[in-house]
Amino acid sequence: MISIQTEDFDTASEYTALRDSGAGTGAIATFTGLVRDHGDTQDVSGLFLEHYPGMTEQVIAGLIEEASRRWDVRKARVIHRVGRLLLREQIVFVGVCSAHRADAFAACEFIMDALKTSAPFWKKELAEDGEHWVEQKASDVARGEAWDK
Amino acid sequence: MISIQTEDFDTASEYTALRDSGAGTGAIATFTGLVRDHGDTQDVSGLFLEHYPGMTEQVIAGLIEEASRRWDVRKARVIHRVGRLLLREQIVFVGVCSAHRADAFAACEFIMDALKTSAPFWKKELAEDGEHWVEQKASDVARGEAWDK
Amino acid sequence: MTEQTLTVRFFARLREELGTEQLTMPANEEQTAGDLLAELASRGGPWAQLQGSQPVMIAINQAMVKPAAVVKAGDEVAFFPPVTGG
Amino acid sequence: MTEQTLTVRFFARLREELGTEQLTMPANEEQTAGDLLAELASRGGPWAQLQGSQPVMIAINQAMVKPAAVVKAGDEVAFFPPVTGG
Repeated sequence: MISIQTEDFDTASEYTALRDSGAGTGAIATFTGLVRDHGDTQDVSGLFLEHYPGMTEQVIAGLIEEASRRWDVRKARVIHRVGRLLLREQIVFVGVCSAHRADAFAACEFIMDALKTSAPFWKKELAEDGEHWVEQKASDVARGEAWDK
Repeated sequence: MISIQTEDFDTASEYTALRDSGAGTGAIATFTGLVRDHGDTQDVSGLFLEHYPGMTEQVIAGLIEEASRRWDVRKARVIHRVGRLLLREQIVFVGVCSAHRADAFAACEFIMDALKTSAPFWKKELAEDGEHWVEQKASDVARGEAWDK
Repeated sequence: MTEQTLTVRFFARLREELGTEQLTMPANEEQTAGDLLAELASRGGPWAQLQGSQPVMIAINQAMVKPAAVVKAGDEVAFFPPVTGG
Repeated sequence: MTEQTLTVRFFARLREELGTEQLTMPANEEQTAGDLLAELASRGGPWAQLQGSQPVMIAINQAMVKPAAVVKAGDEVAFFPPVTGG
């Protein structure tokens, strides 16, 4: 299940839903991304997140499908916030429930890495001296490509 | 922080504590292991977990230290239950809070993998036809060793 | 005869710098996304950056494509900077 | 002269099959964990498995060691099957 939303999310209820994934569940891996309180520049007070409605959901659904082909995935959940976010707020949640821990870890990390390079979200940092768009990191591109090997 | 306990644990409060790790926190990775409802044999009704008190805590503290040398780890939390556990109950929780997602994932998975091959816990499956000790899996040994490369 | 058109959308930094969120363009035969990009860049001013040093990503009907991908009448074509979510 | 001893502990399947959780043994000079294991195995019966085909893991004072590790008076030596937690 995929949610793109301006509201915050509750990881506790997400975990409960993942855990209730029927027979054979043995492993739940989750990842939560937060707005770090010092970004690429100083004096950042928050972020603004823009996305491409419709395409975002399609891309993430494709990533979950690919993860499910490559690993045992009983349930996967992705939440990504958009709009204005303050420092330390939650941005993104990826949770995967699997029979085995290796699959849970791999699928969760794959979805998160691939999301960073293929899902149409853009971050703008809001600072005292104005706003500026965040540039894509080469390390993120490299991590995304590593899964193709 | 490390807890070895017979009681169940609440991942929600663990997540809240991890999230409250001070400045620079950007990524939280968690893993929860559950008792799968079909184990190595059929008709398993639950597990009994034995451990070596004292040594267990020392080994896990060493794993957290090693993870903290290898990756950015702001906070790490390990909970492992012992005693009698029913099917679908939570067994183990590993949570890592970091500045960056790659570090959070790596440290969390490393601690979990290494725990499986070096922390003195032993599982016994409780079945209708009696009890039997679980054998160590070659795949777990291989995963543990892979981190040394 | 109905005029054949396609929709072009811009996001993030491009949307802001071009001052344009969406526009409608005539759809030509055998036109690629790269051709569209060149046509828009030829408007000059901020539009020139569409063929500048900064990479521009392209989606047709909400799926990522290369510049060689063919665009047809009715398509939704989007141009945007490399993504930075998560 | 105080007798020099060491504590030996068993866990999990070994604890059950040997019917022994803990015992006290005399500490000899220049003795290794492997020597202790051989001495215990020589008791025969279920004890023979300590040198059988199943691997036995060893800890001295709660740290994992190889059979060649030296044990001294006062040490806590533990023997147990490969671990299966998590």
